[in-house]
Amino acid sequence: MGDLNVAVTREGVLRWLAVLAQVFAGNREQLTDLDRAIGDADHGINMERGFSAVQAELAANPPADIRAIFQSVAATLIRSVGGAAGPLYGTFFLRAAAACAGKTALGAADVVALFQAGIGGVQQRGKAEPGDKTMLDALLPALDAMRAAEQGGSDIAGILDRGAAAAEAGMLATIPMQARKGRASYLGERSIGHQDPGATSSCLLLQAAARTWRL
Amino acid sequence: MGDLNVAVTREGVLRWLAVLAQVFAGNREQLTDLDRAIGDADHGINMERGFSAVQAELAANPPADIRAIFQSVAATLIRSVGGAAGPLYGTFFLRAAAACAGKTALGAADVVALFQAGIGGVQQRGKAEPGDKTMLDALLPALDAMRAAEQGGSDIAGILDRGAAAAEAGMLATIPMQARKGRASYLGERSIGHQDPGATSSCLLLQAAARTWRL
Amino acid sequence: MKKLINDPHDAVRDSLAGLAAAHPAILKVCFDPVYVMRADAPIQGKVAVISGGGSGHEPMHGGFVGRGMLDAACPGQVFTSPTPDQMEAATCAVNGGAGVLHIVKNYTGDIMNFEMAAELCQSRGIEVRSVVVNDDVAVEDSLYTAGRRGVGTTVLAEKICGAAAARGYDLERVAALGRRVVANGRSMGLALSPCTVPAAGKPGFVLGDDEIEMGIGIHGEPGRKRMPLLPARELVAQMAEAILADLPFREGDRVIAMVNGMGGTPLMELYLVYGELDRLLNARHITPTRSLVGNYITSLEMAGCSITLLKTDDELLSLWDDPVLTPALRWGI
Amino acid sequence: MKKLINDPHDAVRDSLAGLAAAHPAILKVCFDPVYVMRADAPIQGKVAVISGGGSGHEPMHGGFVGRGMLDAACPGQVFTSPTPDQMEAATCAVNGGAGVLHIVKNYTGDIMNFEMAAELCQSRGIEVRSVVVNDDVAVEDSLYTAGRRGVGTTVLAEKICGAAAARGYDLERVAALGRRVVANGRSMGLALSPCTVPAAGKPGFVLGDDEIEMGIGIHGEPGRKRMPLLPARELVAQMAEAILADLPFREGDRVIAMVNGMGGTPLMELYLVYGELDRLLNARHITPTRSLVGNYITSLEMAGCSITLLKTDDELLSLWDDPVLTPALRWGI
Ligand SMILES: Nc1ncnc2c1ncn2[C@@H]1O[C@H](COP(=O)(O)OP(=O)(O)O)[C@@H](O)[C@H]1O
Ligand SMILES: Nc1ncnc2c1ncn2[C@@H]1O[C@H](COP(=O)(O)OP(=O)(O)O)[C@@H](O)[C@H]1O
Ligand SMILES: [Mg+2]
Ligand SMILES: [Mg+2]
Ligand SMILES: [Mg+2]
Ligand SMILES: [Mg+2]
Repeated sequence: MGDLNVAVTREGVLRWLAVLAQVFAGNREQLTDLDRAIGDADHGINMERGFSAVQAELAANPPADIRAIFQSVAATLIRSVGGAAGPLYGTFFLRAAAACAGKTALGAADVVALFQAGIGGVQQRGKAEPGDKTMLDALLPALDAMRAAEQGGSDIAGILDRGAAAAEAGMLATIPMQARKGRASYLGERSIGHQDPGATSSCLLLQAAARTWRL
Repeated sequence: MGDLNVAVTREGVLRWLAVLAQVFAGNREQLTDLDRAIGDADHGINMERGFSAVQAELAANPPADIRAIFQSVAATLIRSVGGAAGPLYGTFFLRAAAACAGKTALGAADVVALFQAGIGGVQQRGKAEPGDKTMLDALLPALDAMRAAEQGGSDIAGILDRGAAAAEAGMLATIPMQARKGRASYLGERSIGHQDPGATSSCLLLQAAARTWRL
Repeated sequence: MKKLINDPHDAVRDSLAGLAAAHPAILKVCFDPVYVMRADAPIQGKVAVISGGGSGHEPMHGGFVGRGMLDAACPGQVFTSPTPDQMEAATCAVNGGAGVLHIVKNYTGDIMNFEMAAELCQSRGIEVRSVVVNDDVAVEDSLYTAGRRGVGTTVLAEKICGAAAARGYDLERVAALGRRVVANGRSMGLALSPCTVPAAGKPGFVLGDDEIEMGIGIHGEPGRKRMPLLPARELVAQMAEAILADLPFREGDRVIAMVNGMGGTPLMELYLVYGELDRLLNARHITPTRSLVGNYITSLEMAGCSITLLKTDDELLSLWDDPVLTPALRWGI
Repeated sequence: MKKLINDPHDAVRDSLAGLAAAHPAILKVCFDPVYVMRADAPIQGKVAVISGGGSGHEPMHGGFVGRGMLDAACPGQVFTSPTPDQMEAATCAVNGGAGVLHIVKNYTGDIMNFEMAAELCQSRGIEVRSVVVNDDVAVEDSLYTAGRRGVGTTVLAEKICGAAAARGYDLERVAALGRRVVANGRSMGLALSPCTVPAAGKPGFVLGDDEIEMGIGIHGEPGRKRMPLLPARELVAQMAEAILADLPFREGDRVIAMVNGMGGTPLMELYLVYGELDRLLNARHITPTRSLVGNYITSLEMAGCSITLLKTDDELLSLWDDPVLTPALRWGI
């Protein structure tokens, strides 16, 4: 199940989360602008608030293992993000935590299982379908790509790279979609032609993971 | 008391009021702009409303003589203008009416007496002094000039011409004044450098008179 | 100019028609001349309390007509004082034989129009007393000017005089009480953005992107100075200091504190301002015993706020607490 | 962006501190997590009624906490739904043993956060029922979307459910009543100007000089269409027609009619709009038996208004008339 030298460890996960805090701080305006077009202009603000709160909480109460980290992240996102993104990303990490129970490091298959659990949680919480113009339109293609990569024997870095690439394609594919879930759905046809903010933040999440484990 | 051919008659007064309605309609913006700078941006609106109401009332209930005309004008201005200008110009015409009691036409001295009564009424109602940056700074110099012209033997057209010229000079002289009465006084030193809207409407009133009887 | 109106010239009338339609149990509106009166006026034997002024300050004054507050209100054109015939008609309509109090804000136009109305009413044999509100500390007071503008204290004077009249105070006592409220009330305001008189079609003044007008009047008249926008805490401190120093208010004083919105300010900000004011007063050991936060004396859609403090005593407080039933102020009924 | 705040990040907290300072007899504010609760909660044996949502809609919901209305309100960040820990803490704090009703506006974020909170509360053994308000006719309803937004009917549902809880209705009955209000209430709004979320610093959308957004949401979400500003009479007709056709409302119906300001609209215009609405309803032989005109569910400083009509019956009307004592809605006490 992959070389343990390139496995996902507690430290790697913490690095990923630190990168995410930077990424969402740096993309605060971009995500908010996307949400201004078809939502309520807060997605970037929400994500930055959430992931900086995650940093503060992890520093204050360092969790012992990967599962505890994800539990802490979930709880922090749930109580600090609000809106649609809070419960969705919160549920993602809650399920991810469950998938990591009893593990001190994750191999390639574990990483795919982690994302599968997390993305399944998003789907269950939000009840969106592919094509509804939501974060799932980035997450589901990413999951498919990662699953295929893992089955094809890729290492973790390769899996995450493929996932990030698929997420990006999925994110771009939201542009011509008409939203059927979330706030953008109130716009009907006027939601067409805009990139979904949640798909964008999900893509950033995967790109950050790829970058973290590529190094 | 002057040639009766050039005397002020009922018809002349009605012509003057018709001209005033046009003049205040035409200067609505200018007067309002002046009032915007040091007041509340309504003087032109007030004057137009008042003098168009005067036209409507005179058409509906044509008064028999000059005195009755001025009484009608006073009552109409008082109930339609509001603000500071309503009571002031209303009192002007109320007193002017009293000065015309029993007269079917006015000679030069009557004209001066009319303005003297009217302007005295403005002074009594508003308790302003010369130099306070109010309509009185146009009206009082005009009265002085008209009195001098009459004593010098001018005819009515000449008297009104001199009055209008003095009113204009008085109006311009309000520019460097600091307001001590009315809404502009709240501005303190910031009222300096602006022409008083009421002095401007008073000047228009006299210019319209001069034009009416010059023809 | 973007406004929810039909024609600028009908805006006041159309709005009053809506006020009447919304509150038929409380008030009715008479047109020609225009005034708002209590649905059950005149009340025999009760002193009647009347106010009036230019429109555009809603809910003042029409929204304060009703049990325990005003018997009638005379709305003028937007930002233009009403005319004597309105006050005369309203005074006659609500006079219950015990005389009528006119509450007048200190603007030249209002003063003169109410003066003419009072003369007309007296000549009809109706006793009229007037209270002039001049509480705006933004304006330097001076014998050589028109004096201070009347602003927020007007709302408090109308409530307290209305309560006194409802209790059966006679005309002299209600008038004296009104003067006592004026003597103990002080206000100051600021504007973040201008407002547009419907008939004028463009803003009464212009402010830069980060500029505010400190000491603004309720008609968009310029105030003490233009200055940069500061944090709310500092703006509140500037307004409150000017007010506190003026009366002066002292340690141990109990006050009614009003944070008033100018029409375009979100309630979120008004409560934030109240929080800052409350903190400042408590630090001075001045107790805000009663509060009023909201739009009470506005300037159309202007963004900004004003603060009014009224130093109270047991009588004023108890009159304040008396029941009131008007469109804009209601409790105890 | 010009706002009366200190720091954009503290705006909600600072404002809540002011709310608490202004109304200590009615409510208190807890921080960490943030919620507003009745000063005298929990009331043993009474069903508790809770609502919550993004901030920026003041007075909703914190201004509706008090006797006869909400037991608690959970304010989120500006325009961002509150988080489950807030609702959980508030629910525990006000639970008087008879269960707790959550009144939720139909936004994906609100729904999911309240859902998570309800799960947490149930697992603590507190009975929770939820009523989802989705009354905005501007949004085409469809099984394939998030459905209609919850707007003005929320205010009416909070008042009526609060009254029912005060009367001693049990949880199922209060919840059923809430659903009946939702089933009979419809709203639509428009915007003349946008609003700016403090933390975002710039307007959520841009409108041309003569352009309005018909069918605007309360977060500045775009509505049905951009269109030119028309006379108020025509705008009211468009909104009212959409509302009336939807339920549909019929000749002989009695309604509670709310004309709500979006935060930056002068009361003068809101009453004018009410006048037009009243005229239109009367022409259709629909009776506006009760009215509410003012800022009740706002979008920061947005200019514009919304209309809400609730078809009533004797029970709803009598619950509406029951006493209420909150910062923003008060009568009978
Ligand atoms: N039901 C849903 N399932 C999955 N994702 C959703 C759903 N509803 C909304 N989203 C995502 O949430 C994003 C918006 O998040 P955010 O702006 O933080 O919340 P809000 O819409 O409450 O302001 C959307 O761009 C979309 O990707
Ligand atoms: N006390 C006064 N005596 C004479 N004229 C005055 C007095 N107060 C104000 N005015 C005049 O009235 C003018 C303003 O009139 P207007 O704008 O119609 O009334 P308002 O100030 O009530 O809006 C001022 O420009 C000034 O000339
Ligand atoms: Mg959003
Ligand atoms: Mg003026
Ligand atoms: Mg005026
Ligand atoms: Mg949001």
